Amino acid sequence: MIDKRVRDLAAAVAGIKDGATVLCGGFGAVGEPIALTEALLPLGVKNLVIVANNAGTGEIGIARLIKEGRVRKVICSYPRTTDPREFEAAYKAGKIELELVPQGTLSERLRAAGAGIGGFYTPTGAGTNLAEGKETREFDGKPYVLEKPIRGDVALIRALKADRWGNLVYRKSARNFNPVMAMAAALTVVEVSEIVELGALDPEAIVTPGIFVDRVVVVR
Amino acid sequence: MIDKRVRDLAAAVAGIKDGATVLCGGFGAVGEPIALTEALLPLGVKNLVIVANNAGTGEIGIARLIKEGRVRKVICSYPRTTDPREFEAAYKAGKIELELVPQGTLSERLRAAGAGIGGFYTPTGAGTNLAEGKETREFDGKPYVLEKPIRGDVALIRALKADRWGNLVYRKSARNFNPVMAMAAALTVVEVSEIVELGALDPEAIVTPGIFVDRVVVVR
Amino acid sequence: MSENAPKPLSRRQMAWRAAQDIPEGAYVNLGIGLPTLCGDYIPKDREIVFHSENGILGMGPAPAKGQEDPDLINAGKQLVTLLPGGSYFHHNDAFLMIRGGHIDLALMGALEVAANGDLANWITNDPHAPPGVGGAMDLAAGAKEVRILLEHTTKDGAPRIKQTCSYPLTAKECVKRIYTNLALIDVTRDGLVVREMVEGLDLAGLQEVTEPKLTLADDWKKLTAPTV
Amino acid sequence: MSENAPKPLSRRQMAWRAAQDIPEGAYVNLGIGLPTLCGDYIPKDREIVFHSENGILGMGPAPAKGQEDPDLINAGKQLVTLLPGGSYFHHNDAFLMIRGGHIDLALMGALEVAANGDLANWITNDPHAPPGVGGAMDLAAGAKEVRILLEHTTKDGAPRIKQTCSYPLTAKECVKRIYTNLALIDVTRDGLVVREMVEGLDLAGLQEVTEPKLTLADDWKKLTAPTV
Repeated sequence: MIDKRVRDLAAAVAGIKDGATVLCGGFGAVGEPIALTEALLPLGVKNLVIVANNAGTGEIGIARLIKEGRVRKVICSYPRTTDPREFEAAYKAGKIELELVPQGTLSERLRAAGAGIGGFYTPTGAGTNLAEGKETREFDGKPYVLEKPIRGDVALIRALKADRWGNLVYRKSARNFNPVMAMAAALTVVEVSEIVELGALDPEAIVTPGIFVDRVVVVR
Repeated sequence: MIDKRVRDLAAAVAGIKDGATVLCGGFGAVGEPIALTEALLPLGVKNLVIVANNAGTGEIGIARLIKEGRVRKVICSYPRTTDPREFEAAYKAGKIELELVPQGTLSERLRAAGAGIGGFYTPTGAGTNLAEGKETREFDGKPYVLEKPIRGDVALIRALKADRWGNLVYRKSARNFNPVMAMAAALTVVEVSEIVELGALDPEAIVTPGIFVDRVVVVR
Repeated sequence: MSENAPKPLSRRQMAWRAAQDIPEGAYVNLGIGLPTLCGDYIPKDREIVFHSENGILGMGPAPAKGQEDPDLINAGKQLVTLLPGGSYFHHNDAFLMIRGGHIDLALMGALEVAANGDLANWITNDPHAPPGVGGAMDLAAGAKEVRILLEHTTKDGAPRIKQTCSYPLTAKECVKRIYTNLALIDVTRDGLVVREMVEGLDLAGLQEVTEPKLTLADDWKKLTAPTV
Repeated sequence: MSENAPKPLSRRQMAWRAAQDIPEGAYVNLGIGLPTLCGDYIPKDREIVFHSENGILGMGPAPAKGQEDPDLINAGKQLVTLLPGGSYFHHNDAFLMIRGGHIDLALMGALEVAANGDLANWITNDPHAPPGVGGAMDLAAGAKEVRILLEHTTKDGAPRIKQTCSYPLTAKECVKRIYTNLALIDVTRDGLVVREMVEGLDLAGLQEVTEPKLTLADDWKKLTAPTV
């Protein structure tokens, strides 16, 4: 029987290693897998590369990992955090690297990893600082920048409901980066409010089919 | 008031011109917009470029356009048709061009048009006849083929339900190419079984948001 | 500036003015800050679909008290609502809409705009703060039309409409229209064309606080807005 | 062939044999024709998720009479059903799953397989028929593992497992395992390794109908299948 449910947070994050590239869903704190992210602390992992839209909010989730010195690098579109500014403090102290990626390019690079695309040309960023060092090429007279996939060793995702096959639905704007990150990692771990019976989710309305999901844990 | 509903098939296809690139949804006859496709006949347009997974089924839809000599070229993944083989007959007679594209590449080229991607590298087809004349490039030691967007002048789509904003839901495997084609054309026209009140479609389960849709017509 | 002291628009009046130009049925993305205020001033008879890059179409106004939903926020992370006909989707589709040219209009704030429509709105040259770009480059490069709202000058009176941007660019040649507290200016192939100016300002006065050469449209009007 | 005439598997027996190797919990795409039959022979205690490139996961068997739904077909355009836990999605996501390496196993038919795992299964050299590729190239290039079911020889007795494919390729070096009516052969870095052969066949006999050099695995077994 296919059963992706795991007992607790420790089982959910088991096996994640030092230096892992960790995709963290959410837009600000909405849809952020805070419990899973903080479960990396007792696991003891360090030198993490965090891929997320933001670099943590307040003192929780990614911000806490940064505060505890577990993060080597952040790949994100907008690292300005609300107080206390854990990322900014670490950044100014030269203790953390930043790769700044436009939000749509971040999303598309993650999708490329999930979709088996080796690279793609986007108009975003052409002629700007963020295209420096990247190949630029014209198609139909318009400049495009070559961007590469961002693949995670693990994706930490928050959803509303799951079933034992790992099918997921989300809630309102808490969907955000979660579905595309679920596709883009070798191991996808999901925290959900509720697990429902197989067949209870409408097959027309499943947003993330279970094929992208490895482990599901309930976090109330 | 935004109202994308049109009265009849003639209004739905009005303005489509000779030589247009027409994206036609469907996989075989399932989800094929047969009424819209056949509405091109009384419009009198010719020299059409049809983009579809197949090159028509039986004597209806695309097959009928081919039989009537309206199609200059087909871009598809699988043009073998069931009897009567309208495409095969035209092809053998040298009356129609064929651009054969692997099914996933077809879908991805359409998405690229919809997503503003100038080109992308796919592993599909590398080292085969279908990559001849295309740039091939290695990423991480694996060969990829550069593929370009396919943009439609018009997309003809079939869905289950729509509202006046053009939001769409589909039915089972009749979804297939329809959502990606809806994104990829300058004008997207949809035939649906039913139009419902604005707000009647679940916002969590809308598959094609109305932003991609221009006209909706009921075909029962 | 002319003798008869001109009366600049307030920030809310700038938003009001930009809102009047949003056409019926348009799909519109409002940038964080000043552009977001435009949503408050859409003429009542127009139906506009607001897009948010975190996965919403058909975004409505702020929720009534007691109706707040923490899972329903806009790109500025303010609580919002969903109108009937609205839909949710993931970030990748949200940016597909932007990059693919499906957004009719992006209204954005700016640090500077150049004579050729170059836009700088994502980073100052402050070495103390980490840079943040968000969705600005995607919107500037991808929307069908980009219009900018900005104070005509800095607090020190220096022009923000420049011959060439001094700050790093967000996108090249993307801006089509500029709403300031003093004027409404179009970026055209023939340079910057002034369509509207506030009462008490003449072209010479406006030119004084604008770096590139301005042309006055033959049918130019007074830039006015109600008290909002 | 050896004196003691070997008894080749029937097509349904080939499908049965391939089905026994599909592991619990695998995401599997079954090609049109012979591979589709594998779905009928999955051991009852295993839960497998079948993927169809027209936008289905969790595909079930053919519908009972009276339960047919014309909107629910597989890639071969046969009527199917959906299991509890199944889902529908669009073609682009269906091929994202394939190209992105999310499909654990693709079972496909073939015209020819080469010693290095090159696959030819999309086109003959017949100039009379228009070519059709469908999803074959995406599956061959994208699935985590590709296994092939094919008759060991053509109707004329010529080998289908070749040193180099004579037909145009579907993908290079993608095949990992071959199920034929005579043998089960793995494509390894050290060449083709025979894991199973039918009763009455020895390596020399199998080699006679196979172009590239075969090696017999130390732990090779008899290739058997029940009457199905």
